[in-house]
Amino acid sequence: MDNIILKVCTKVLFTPIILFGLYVQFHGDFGPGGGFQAGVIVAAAFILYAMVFSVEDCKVIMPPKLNFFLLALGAFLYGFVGIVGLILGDPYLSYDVLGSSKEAGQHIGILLVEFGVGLTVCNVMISLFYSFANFNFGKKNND
Amino acid sequence: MIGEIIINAFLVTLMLTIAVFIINTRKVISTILLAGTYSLVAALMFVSLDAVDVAFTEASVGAGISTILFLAALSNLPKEETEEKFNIKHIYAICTCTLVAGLLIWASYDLPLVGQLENPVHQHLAQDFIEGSRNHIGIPNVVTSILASYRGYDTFGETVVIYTAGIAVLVLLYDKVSNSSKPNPRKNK
Amino acid sequence: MTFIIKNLPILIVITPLMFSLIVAVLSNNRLAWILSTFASFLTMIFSILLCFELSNNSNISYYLGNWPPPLGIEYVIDKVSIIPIIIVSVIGFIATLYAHNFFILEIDRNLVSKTYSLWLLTIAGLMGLITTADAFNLFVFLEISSLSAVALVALGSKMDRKALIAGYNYLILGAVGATFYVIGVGLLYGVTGTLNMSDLAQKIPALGLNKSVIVAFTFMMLGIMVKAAVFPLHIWLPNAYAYAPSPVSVLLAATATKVSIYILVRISYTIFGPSYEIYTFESLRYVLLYLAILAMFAGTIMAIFEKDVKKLLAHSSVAQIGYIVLGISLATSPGIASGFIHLINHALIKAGLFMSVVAMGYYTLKRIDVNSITGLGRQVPITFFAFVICALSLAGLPLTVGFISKLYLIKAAFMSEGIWLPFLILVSSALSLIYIWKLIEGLWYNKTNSKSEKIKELPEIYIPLLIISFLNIYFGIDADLIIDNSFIASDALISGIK
Amino acid sequence: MANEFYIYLSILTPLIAFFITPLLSSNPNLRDSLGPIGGIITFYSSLNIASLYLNGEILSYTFFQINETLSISFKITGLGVIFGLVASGLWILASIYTIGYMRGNKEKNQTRFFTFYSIAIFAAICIAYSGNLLTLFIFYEILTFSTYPLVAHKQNNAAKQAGRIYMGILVGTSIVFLLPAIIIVWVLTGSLDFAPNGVLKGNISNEYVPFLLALFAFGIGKAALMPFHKWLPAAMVAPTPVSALLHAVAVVKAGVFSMLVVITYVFGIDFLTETSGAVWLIWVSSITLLISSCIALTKDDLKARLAYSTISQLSYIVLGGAIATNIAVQGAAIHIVMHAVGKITLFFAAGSIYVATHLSKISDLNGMGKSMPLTFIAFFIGSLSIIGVPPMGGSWSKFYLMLGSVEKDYLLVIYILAISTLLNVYYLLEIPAKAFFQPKRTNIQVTKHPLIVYPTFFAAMLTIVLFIYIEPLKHITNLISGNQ
Amino acid sequence: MFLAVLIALGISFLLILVRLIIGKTTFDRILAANSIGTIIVLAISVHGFYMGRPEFIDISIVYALINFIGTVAVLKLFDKGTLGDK
Amino acid sequence: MLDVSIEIISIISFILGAFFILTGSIGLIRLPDVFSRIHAAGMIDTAGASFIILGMILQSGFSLITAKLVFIGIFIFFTSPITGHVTANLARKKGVIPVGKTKGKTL
Amino acid sequence: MIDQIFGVWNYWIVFILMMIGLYIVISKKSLLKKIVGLALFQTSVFLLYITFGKIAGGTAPILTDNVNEIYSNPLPHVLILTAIVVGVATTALGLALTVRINKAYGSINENEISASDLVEYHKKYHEVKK
Amino acid sequence: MINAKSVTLFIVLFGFWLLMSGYYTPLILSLGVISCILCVYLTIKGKFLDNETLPIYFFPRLIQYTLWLIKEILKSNIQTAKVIIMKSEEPELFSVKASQKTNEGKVTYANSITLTPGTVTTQIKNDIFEVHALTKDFGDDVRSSDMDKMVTWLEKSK
Repeated sequence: MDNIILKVCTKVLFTPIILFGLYVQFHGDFGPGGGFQAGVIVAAAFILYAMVFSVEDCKVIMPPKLNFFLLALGAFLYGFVGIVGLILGDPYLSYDVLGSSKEAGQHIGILLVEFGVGLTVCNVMISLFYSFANFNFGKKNND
Repeated sequence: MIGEIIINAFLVTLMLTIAVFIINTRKVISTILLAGTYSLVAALMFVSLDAVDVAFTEASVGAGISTILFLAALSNLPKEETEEKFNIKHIYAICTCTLVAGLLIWASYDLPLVGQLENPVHQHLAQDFIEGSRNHIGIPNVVTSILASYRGYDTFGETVVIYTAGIAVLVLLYDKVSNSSKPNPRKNK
Repeated sequence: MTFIIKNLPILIVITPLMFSLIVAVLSNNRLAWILSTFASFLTMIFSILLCFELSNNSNISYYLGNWPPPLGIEYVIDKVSIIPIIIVSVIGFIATLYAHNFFILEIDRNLVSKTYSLWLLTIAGLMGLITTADAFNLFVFLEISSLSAVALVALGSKMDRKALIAGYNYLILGAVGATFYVIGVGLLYGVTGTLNMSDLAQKIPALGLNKSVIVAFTFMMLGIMVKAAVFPLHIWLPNAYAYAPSPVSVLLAATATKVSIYILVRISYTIFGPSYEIYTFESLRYVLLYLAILAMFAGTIMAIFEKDVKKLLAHSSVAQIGYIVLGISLATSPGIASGFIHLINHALIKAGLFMSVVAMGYYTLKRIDVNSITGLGRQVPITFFAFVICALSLAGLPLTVGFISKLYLIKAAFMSEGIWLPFLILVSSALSLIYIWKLIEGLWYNKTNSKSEKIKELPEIYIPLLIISFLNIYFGIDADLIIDNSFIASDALISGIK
Repeated sequence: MANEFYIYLSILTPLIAFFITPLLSSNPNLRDSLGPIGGIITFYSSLNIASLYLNGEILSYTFFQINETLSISFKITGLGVIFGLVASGLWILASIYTIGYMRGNKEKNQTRFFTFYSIAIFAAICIAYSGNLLTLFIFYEILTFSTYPLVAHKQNNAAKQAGRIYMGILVGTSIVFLLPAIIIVWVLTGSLDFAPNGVLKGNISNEYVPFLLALFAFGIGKAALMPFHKWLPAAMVAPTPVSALLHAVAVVKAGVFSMLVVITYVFGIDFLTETSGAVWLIWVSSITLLISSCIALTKDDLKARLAYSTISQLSYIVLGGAIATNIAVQGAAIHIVMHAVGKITLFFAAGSIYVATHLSKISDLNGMGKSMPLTFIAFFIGSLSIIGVPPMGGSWSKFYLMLGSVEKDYLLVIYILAISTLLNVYYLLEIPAKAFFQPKRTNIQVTKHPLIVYPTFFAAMLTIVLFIYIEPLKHITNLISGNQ
Repeated sequence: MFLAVLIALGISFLLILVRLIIGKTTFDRILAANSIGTIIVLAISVHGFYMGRPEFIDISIVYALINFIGTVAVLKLFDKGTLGDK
Repeated sequence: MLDVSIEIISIISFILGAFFILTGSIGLIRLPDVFSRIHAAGMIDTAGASFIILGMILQSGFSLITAKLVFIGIFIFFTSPITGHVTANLARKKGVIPVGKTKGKTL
Repeated sequence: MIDQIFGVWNYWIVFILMMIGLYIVISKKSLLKKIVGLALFQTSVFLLYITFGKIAGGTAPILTDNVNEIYSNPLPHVLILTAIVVGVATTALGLALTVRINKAYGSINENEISASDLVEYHKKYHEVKK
Repeated sequence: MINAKSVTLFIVLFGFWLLMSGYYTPLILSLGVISCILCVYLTIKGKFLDNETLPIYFFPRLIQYTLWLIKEILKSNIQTAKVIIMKSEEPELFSVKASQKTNEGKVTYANSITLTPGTVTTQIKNDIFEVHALTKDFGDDVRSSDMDKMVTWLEKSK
């Protein structure tokens, strides 16, 4: 969309949206919010950028390879936190052993886990947008 | 709380209206907009039912990302549905749905009334979660503590679901042409 | 080692899951395959260890996140769930071993590692479905397995565009089924306030004749029946199996519906068993019984008239699911046991059949249909041999596993329903001979095939193929293992009711 | 232990032949010699088994247990001894004959042919010595499947069609009727083992006996009871040695053998008599007997005529079982042997006619007797044996059958036997009569192969020999029906 | 008081919904959808005050955000026929 | 005293906000074409939203919520003209003809 | 009284909403519309769960210092959070398939697609027969 | 990389964070810092950290302008409401010339026009704005170019 207003405003809005997303990410303990929502908001910023400028421009900020790597990394992080608990002698996904006390352990665990969720959700959404937006539909039935 | 009831009833009816309109729209874009609105109202409903986290998610996921995905997909799809006459299949569908709805409504006579404190749902586990979140985990958002700790495995599963969807779409919409050429950043203005 | 033993119930799920996350980012296809094979091998080892572990105690319960059950999610592995666990892990391993050549051929080169990721996710999802004892967690894993399966099915679109439609239908029906299941769970949750299966089982009897519980039961069963492809809800299955990439057909045909049937049993016996046997399950049992009979005939007849071989096998799967459900719907110990026996055996049979058929497709580089298989049997003797063994096993000839299952099924049917039911079973299995014979005969004759192109078998495919055909024969001869475990499982279920 | 060695030997010999034959495909002489050698070894061990049986030793061997009540096991029974002897003995003859036939006729795919030939024999021997119904059933099916490639050997459309009928009827009946019958027996008694006086007595209420017997009778499609007889004429598209050995000896005899086994060792003769559960079977077999004889009359194709003749002769044996007296069963058992020898003679002859002249229509055979006298003399002798004329072996069995029906006062059966004998005379003796006494019509080139002619003649002689040396046979058959 | 505001918002919601449904041009629909978004943003905030837990304003922010992005997406689709580059 | 006056002001601003929103939505229905309706929508976004937010700010006292409400206000202020403009722009581009007269040279 | 009506009213509307969703899934020919229907169906199910969790006069389950506060049940919220994400995953996958189907068949109407498949089938087997 | 712009952006963002957060524990604060750094990094990576994104030089006169704008908005809102209620609209479409030099200035002007209900910028081509007004009065307001002057004044604040 070659609309100057939109472009300028998107540039202005981009960082606050992401910051807001990260805020939601890290304040999930205290209020509504958490990994999914944060992931979606951050992804929304990228999607907005990709729509107003172009997907190629957005790929400069978030290259597809990195995107894909992070996409897997988020879920892996989640699973890995569980495995750490496993190695330290508790059942899977038990956070008690992660910190000095049970409560601290739970805090660390929840933080990490939510981060993993956020990472995956965000990158999945971006990746979905990349896929859909740039799917080459060719000449056939383009009405 | 007569106010709550009014709000609730209003929103529910509103959703019903929107849903009925969704059935008959043939312009795809209107369908999508209406569906987005439906999600928005549902989210409002969630807020009024005290489910702020759900409302948050429904707003961002249901109304936001889903709509954007629909629109993104629509760029590769015909924008209008082909017309279709009322036929036997519709009657069949109506019968099925009426039957199922009847079954559910029949079941609703034995469901606990909405919002009563003595419902089994509130008696059995809820207090344990709230106390546990206050005393054992120590974070104020009970939903987060259940989500990430008590039922952390569900959430893990759900992360994997979204990962699956991501990878599946990636695989399905894989485009040789666009992936072989290196991204060439356009000049920024 | 004790660390592994202690955590076996979760390890069988997270091993494929975590590996799938690693495999996805690899760019080397062969490495991805090796890792996947390793992951499925580990899973198999863990399952077998679990099997040994289980021989000492009646069930193993595992608290995820160290939260006691009604609060947290619980994993329970008992004598019943070990059966599908073993099926999924063993077939999963064999199929993974087998998959590589096909994926390279049938899927875009750059997507192979991601495909393996989806593949492992399917296995992990199925494993999670089996092990979980939480009604909602089950839904999550249902979705993991079905979404990844849908994607895998749709990947067949490189070979045939119908795979897309098949995947779409699978997705929509599966999602509707899953939503039905969720509605059922929701209603149950509404009246009991819990999601843990054993907790539910404790709370439901106190509710008495509660309409919500009955409807919840109906909905949960309906939802799972879609996934299990019980007769009128099976319409997604033939196309999905037929147009999926070859190894996916093998995996899904051998495991996916089996696991769903296991869940069907779990729901009806573990959750509702203690209370609803009398007025819900009894009537539902007859519904299931008649559906199963219809499935037997409909599947067989569709298979007889089908030209595409993979689709033919898929139709036959519908019929075979009918047999399994029939056994389960008898609701007696021998009946359920026979259902389990056939569950195991059919997994072996169908895996073998699909393996050999898709191998033939691989050799000839085209879709295998009744016309194009003529004379193929002599050019690929080992594949043909495996095919014949599995096909005869499907028909239920003695010395194969199919015979054992049919034997026990008929016995159970005879004991609880009299002679008419065994008769119907036998008629349908005789009908199934028609399509089996059509295939064998077609493969054996060579009247029109062009001698110009020489078809070679691929040694890599031999090993899994021969393992499967060996298992088909071996368990037909030494059936004690399967029979005993099935009876133990069914007794455990039945005793749960009383 | 040493005695059980003979069971192994008799079973393993054809099996080994099965495995070795494909390996020797490059050396036809060596490959072909496997048949006679194997036959001799098997026959030798069968003879030993027979003598052990006569000495009263019960040989049995459990191959493996499937579960507590199911197993694959072997046990020597009187009927088994007879059938084993027949199958192995005639294998010697047939294998020699086959060599001649295959070479004379220049058939393709000889290796495959011999391979499946051995596995069929293996299955037949296993049926003979099987110790329970499950084992019987398994090898029954193996026999069906292993003979399929033989039937459809020519791999043309006719063969395909015939193969379908063959498989369809045999496998279909066995799965729809035989298998449930076996399972019912299993459910009722908890065991499938054979017992000298039957296992069902006391386990089943009397009114269900005819029903269960019907499941068995129609389930054993190889016994060619009407209406499930179609496969036998259809299978005649096979090369003649196949028809000779399998459809005169191994397969059909396996069918009637199974019938007899079921009647004597599962139901028990006394039990059947007591409950009159087999009366209907008498009439069904009688009708089969008459109708197939009539059909045989109308057939011009030599092999087809022989096939229908076989159907009618099989019904004699079923009839013997159905009459359910000791003597009738004895007669039926003897008829297994006699008919086998007689019919193999006829088929050998038919085969040698075909190899020599490529003629298969009876009407074309006019006057051929002079060009191939030995063959037609053999045919004549074989026919007499089938008809039951005294110097030939076949007379004994008819005699016993008559005795049995007299004992039970089934006079109608005697009439039927008489009528069918007359029909036999007509449709069998017509052929040598035409060959010897009609003028030769066309100039047909006759090429003889010694390996064909001599076995044929030898088989014919055997019918006479058996008439004389009937005693051991009688002795064994006496032991069958619980006279021990 | 808050209830009154909510009711006012509800009424205007209905009015705008009419516009959304009757449409005329798609731009009308987009406009209406956007306005509904604004209304809901306000409604959620007011509802929070009404229920006495106003600290969940974050939801409104997300709404506003999503509403904006959604509108941009629809408009872009109209402009280019796709959300991507091609 | 202060409390009461704040209360009164907030009520007034709520009333104003509600008025503007209602008027705006009526305008959305009544006005003749897209371009005119954009003005009505703009009214909802600006006056309506800001008065209601103002009312809430006054209600909430001074806390973090105030900040968030201000953010919402700013956000709406920021995005409203963008959507309005882009809609109008597109409607022009796609050839929707505005009701009323056109003065001077238009693009 | 009004509590009674409200208590069941909510359920009923939710059930009817579900069925509208289901109706769209079953009856509509457009593959895209089916997905919309599915989303509708799922959203309505979420409402059912959340309705269970509501306590009249309760408040959102985010703890405050006030000890006597009644909180609505948080468990359904967690379940639905999960379910929403699952729902969007399903939607995304469905859309991807629809897009691919449109590319392969040139239509997303069920009838047209099956018609085109039928044509293909006949072509294939007629050729074989000839 | 680290220049005045990025530091300013960081400070603005961190202020934003502090206002939002309300939890001032070391953990959350450090997370905030990291988040802000990440955001700044992304703008740098996307190469759009420029005057358009962050028109710092507007700041001195921004408050005054905003207040003026709010006054305008209020005024025109009341007028628009009047128009809607009276149903006395007579829409018109016309072009004006904008005197701003920079993109951010033009955007501010266009947005200001749109923000005041009654007038909407429909198209922009270089410095010609096409405006749609609800009535002639609104059109006259724009044509009088008060707003244009105000924005230019804001733009020239550096």
